[in-house]
Amino acid sequence: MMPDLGRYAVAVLSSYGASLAMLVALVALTWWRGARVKRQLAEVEARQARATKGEP
Amino acid sequence: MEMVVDNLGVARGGLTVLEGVRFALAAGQALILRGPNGVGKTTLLRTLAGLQPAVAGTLRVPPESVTYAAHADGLKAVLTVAENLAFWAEIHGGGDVQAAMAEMNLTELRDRRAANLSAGQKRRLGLARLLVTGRPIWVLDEPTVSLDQASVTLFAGVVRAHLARGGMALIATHIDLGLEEAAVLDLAPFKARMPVASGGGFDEAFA
Amino acid sequence: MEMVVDNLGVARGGLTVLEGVRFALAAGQALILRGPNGVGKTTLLRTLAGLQPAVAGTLRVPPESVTYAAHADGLKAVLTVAENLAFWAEIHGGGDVQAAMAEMNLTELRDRRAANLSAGQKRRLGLARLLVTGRPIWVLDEPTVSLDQASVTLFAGVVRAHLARGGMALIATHIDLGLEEAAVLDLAPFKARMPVASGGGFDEAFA
Amino acid sequence: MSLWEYANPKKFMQVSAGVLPWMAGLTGLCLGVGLIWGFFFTPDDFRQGSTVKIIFLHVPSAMMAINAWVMMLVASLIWLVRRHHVSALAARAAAPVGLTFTAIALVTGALWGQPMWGTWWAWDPRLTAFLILALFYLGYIALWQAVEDPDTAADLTAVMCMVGSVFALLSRYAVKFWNQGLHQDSTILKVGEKDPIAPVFYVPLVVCIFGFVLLFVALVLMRTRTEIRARRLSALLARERLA
Amino acid sequence: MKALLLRDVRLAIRAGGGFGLGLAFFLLVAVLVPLGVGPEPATLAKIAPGILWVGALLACLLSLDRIFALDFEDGSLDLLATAPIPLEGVVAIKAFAHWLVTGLPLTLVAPVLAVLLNLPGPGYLWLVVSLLAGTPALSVIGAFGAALVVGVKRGGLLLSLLVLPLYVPTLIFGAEVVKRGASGTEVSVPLLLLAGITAGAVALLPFAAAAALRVNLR
Amino acid sequence: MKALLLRDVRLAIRAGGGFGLGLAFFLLVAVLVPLGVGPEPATLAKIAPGILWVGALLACLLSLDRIFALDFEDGSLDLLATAPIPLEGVVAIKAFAHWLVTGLPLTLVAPVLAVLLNLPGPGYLWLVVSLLAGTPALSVIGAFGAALVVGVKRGGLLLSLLVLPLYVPTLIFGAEVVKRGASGTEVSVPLLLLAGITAGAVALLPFAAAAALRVNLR
Ligand code: HEM
Ligand SMILES: Nc1ncnc2c1ncn2[C@@H]1O[C@H](COP(=O)(O)OP(=O)(O)OP(=O)(O)O)[C@@H](O)[C@H]1O
Ligand SMILES: Nc1ncnc2c1ncn2[C@@H]1O[C@H](COP(=O)(O)OP(=O)(O)OP(=O)(O)O)[C@@H](O)[C@H]1O
Ligand SMILES: [Mg+2]
Ligand SMILES: [Mg+2]
Repeated sequence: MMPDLGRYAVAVLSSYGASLAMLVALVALTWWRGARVKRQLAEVEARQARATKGEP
Repeated sequence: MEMVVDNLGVARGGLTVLEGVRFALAAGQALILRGPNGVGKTTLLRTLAGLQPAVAGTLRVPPESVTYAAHADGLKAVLTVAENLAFWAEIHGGGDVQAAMAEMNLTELRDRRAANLSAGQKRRLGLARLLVTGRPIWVLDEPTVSLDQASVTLFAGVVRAHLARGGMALIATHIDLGLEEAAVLDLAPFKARMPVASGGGFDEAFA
Repeated sequence: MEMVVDNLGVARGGLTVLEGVRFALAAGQALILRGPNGVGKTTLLRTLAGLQPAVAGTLRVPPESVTYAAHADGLKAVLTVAENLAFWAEIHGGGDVQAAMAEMNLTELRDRRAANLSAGQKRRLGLARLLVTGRPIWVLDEPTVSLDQASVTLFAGVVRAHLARGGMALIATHIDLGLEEAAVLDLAPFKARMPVASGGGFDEAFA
Repeated sequence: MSLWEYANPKKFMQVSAGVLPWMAGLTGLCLGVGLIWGFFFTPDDFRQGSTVKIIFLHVPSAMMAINAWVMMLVASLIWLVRRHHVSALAARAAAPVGLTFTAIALVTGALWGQPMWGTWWAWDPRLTAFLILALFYLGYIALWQAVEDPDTAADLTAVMCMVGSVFALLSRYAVKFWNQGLHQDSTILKVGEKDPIAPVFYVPLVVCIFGFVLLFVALVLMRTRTEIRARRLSALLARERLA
Repeated sequence: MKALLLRDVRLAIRAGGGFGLGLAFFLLVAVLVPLGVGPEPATLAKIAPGILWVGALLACLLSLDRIFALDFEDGSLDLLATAPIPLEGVVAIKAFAHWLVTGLPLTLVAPVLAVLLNLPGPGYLWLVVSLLAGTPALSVIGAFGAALVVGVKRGGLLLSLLVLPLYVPTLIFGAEVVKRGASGTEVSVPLLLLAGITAGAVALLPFAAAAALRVNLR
Repeated sequence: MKALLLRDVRLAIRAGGGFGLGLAFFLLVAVLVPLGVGPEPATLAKIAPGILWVGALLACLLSLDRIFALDFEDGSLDLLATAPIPLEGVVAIKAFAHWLVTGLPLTLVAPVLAVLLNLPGPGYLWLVVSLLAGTPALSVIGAFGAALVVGVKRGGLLLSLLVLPLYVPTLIFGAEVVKRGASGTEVSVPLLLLAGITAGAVALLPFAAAAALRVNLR
């Protein structure tokens, strides 16, 4: 299955490896921060909704 | 010459802190602003001085008539008292430095570098700057911090003389300045009401 | 535990500003320092805190018992209220952060970064630091600047509680704190006389 | 209904929530097909051998690195002129994506350069200009992070983006003037040249380029949504503070 | 305006103001590089134009944060913004003052340091000419960067990061002029481009800088 | 003490703390020098050890003023001086924190930048080793300089001037290690000397720095 990369195998494989690693890291970071901010916002909104309902 | 503020809203850090502020100030009048810590006095004064835009309402001030004094009083430590004042006088087209130093009791310190003044002496120098600008509207943020009692009285006298010359003054302060003729405006009633958080609305977050 | 100051002389910028200062402070007592601007209050307090040497007289203070609070209150803008206090508590061997926040009415603000506090809230945090150091002698330079009336009263209560625990306090201030039990020392009489220039003597210039 | 309505945060959140899953799926499809095709099912080039496979990462990321900056420039202009918060936040969201693409282009280029030119790095104008672009990205991101107030940060970064674009162009001409390079000129978009890329490489390359475009759009949408939420979060917290 | 220029120059000259420090830094770079690189005259002669320009640029850079930050911290900038002179004028004057106390002295001492780096003879004239044509751009671009970061505490490093990429074209053309001058070839093209950059920067950047300042004062 | 170290590192990492900017500056120097000097690989390879060390040194230098100045300005330093830990310990910890957030990262990215400057193959290992051995000295010497100028407003430039001469021995031996390593000759003598400088600086300078701080607080 693996194509024969000849004497350039290292260059090609490390290009793919490094690029995919960077892309995955970027996507993971994006995802992770997105989920965290979404959760925090939900918390604060719930808290404030409770506060405004509770007070008056 | 008149300053008119109508229905003014001011914001700090993207949030409106005061709204519906309304007053008018004519030549010869002073207004003292009061309010608890964090109500927005500094924010209001910076808006009136033209350093930040108002978020609502109208603000009518004659152009180039306001001078502002905050905690940081724009003194250069390596310049002497006289040099500091002379600079601001020249920038504003030549006020009388000698007279200003005499009025704020700084004549003896005239050749002392600002670095070597005590906290209160520095403050006096900062206030003397108001006189050399020659501008009619003084906007002052807690001007008497770290002044002793004698200096507070001296300063009240200077403000009174300024009013008598047809000037105006807007002063935010926590202490009593002894300016009985000045009107007092409490800012607490103008505190902005928080809009109720409506679930899932993203619009008001950017107000 | 006692603090004794006898015939103390303190200098600023190479010039003696106060001399012959004399007082004693026992556990549970407070002393309020008064005096006009530039008389040398800040200089005296820094000397008592051990930040600069005295030029004359004796100063008997138990070692590692003084904590000093000036205008700059050592807060890190990017740390939260609790983090700021926890740092100073750890440095001093673990004071009670929760209790300090409760006493200075900061518990609600515990996770807010110091950058986002108003001037008065910041000051309260700076004063809460005194509590976590666990040190008995508080040396305070104009501690109530920019506090509103309610916070001043709160602070007076905290000082009183500290005294009741056997602490001491030395406070330089221009305003009335409402601490009636504290002794008051006016520094004006201790102002250093300028040495008369005796022709050709170079000694006193280096004093 | 005008286009500007999408710059309203609420509208944007609604629309992007609907679009995003499709976008993500399409991105995965394009990138997967393009890269697998490129890596497994293309022949070796007669001169470059198997290194030609690097082109499927190098060229799309290089193109998108530049396009991301252009998008940020446009978004900054929209913010300065119409003051739509979404566009300022979109510019902010795009910067790290652009920086990552720049890094990928640089790394794959370096790894390609070793067998082809016998060196990891040469001060060729194209390469140099790219390095400078990376510096601009770094500065832009650092400025966003350093300034506390979000609107102030948006204004400052927008001004910086505009001035920076001018100087980035100037730098490009300057480095060309300075040195003739090794790197080949752009041929991808010039149809009908005498020496075009062979179709066996061209077709998967186009698929990959599409994949990178979609990836960019999907990531920017996602990050913009996060930025909007973060902005609302800090506004709600600040409001709590004032109350 | 004249008062502002005089004040800025005076502040720079008084103790602690930083005048002369830029020069000293330039000197240090010119000394450190041979120490690091090694003493071979041929190598040094080759890299002299580039190193001298990089040194001038770094010396300029290090004094940038004084342009506005000090005035911002002590409140002078608030007061200048409400004073009866346009903020664009303030920026231009302050950049000019910065050039007077760094760019100009750098230009004047550069030939002396060129001796340390073994610059070939014909290069000296072009070194001075290129610095004279290029350093104003460094000051103006730097003033723009300083205006961007004026609200950031101890923003020196951030300032470097923002400003150095903007310095690239100036550096390339400036060093190219010296290199060509040193090897006796025609210098007019890079020199004209250098002058063009300076002219453009001086004409346009004060407006951008004033806009950034207004935002920061808000 | 641990609390202080944690706080300093945390402050450096939080937004605006300047972590990463030192790296960016190092990158900038590594980019600017070739832009000024020109692209010939042979010339670059020759000057690479020196330029990399000069770059690391400048990057270190620019973040020095944060060591004490921020704490001085906000009053923390007064409080630390009266706290129950010796001021020498405070200095040592702060220098260590500075090394953790600048010297160490610089060492780690240096090989990448060496690619830009075309450093010959065998030099990479010795570049990392020499930086690892030398950057602690840079931080400690820098902390001493920072303690000297802590009362000076925006004293960055003055600080550079004071500290750079002190950096000269470190620079010479450090660059020499890399040069010898790159050309495949014996490196042990300069490396030992470099380590010796670091050991001496770490052992003695905290005392000098603490003394300077005490004077400046007075
Ligand atoms: C770090 C080094 C490199 C950088 C930063 C770089 C950057 C770029 C850029 C910006 C493009 C333009 C994409 C576009 O707009 O069309 C490009 C295209 C390209 N690069 Fe590189 N490159 C590098 C090294 C290399 C190397 C070593 C090779 C191969 C020997 C190479 C081969 C190509 C090819 C074949 C293209 C497509 C050109 C076309 O036909 O459009 N690059 N590169
Ligand atoms: N950078 C900021 N971001 C968000 N909110 C802020 C910021 N700075 C101040 N605030 C908040 O804005 C409000 C108004 O602040 P302002 O400084 O105008 O109050 P003030 O009336 O002058 O208070 P003081 O009497 O303490 O000086 C305060 O509640 C404060 O917490
Ligand atoms: N660096 C300096 N060099 C010389 N003299 C100085 C220096 N700093 C302050 N002084 C002088 O020393 C005296 C004492 O200053 P100090 O700050 O102790 O006064 P203070 O009582 O705290 O005044 P304030 O109430 O205004 O704070 C003042 O007269 C001041 O002019
Ligand atoms: Mg206020
Ligand atoms: Mg005082």
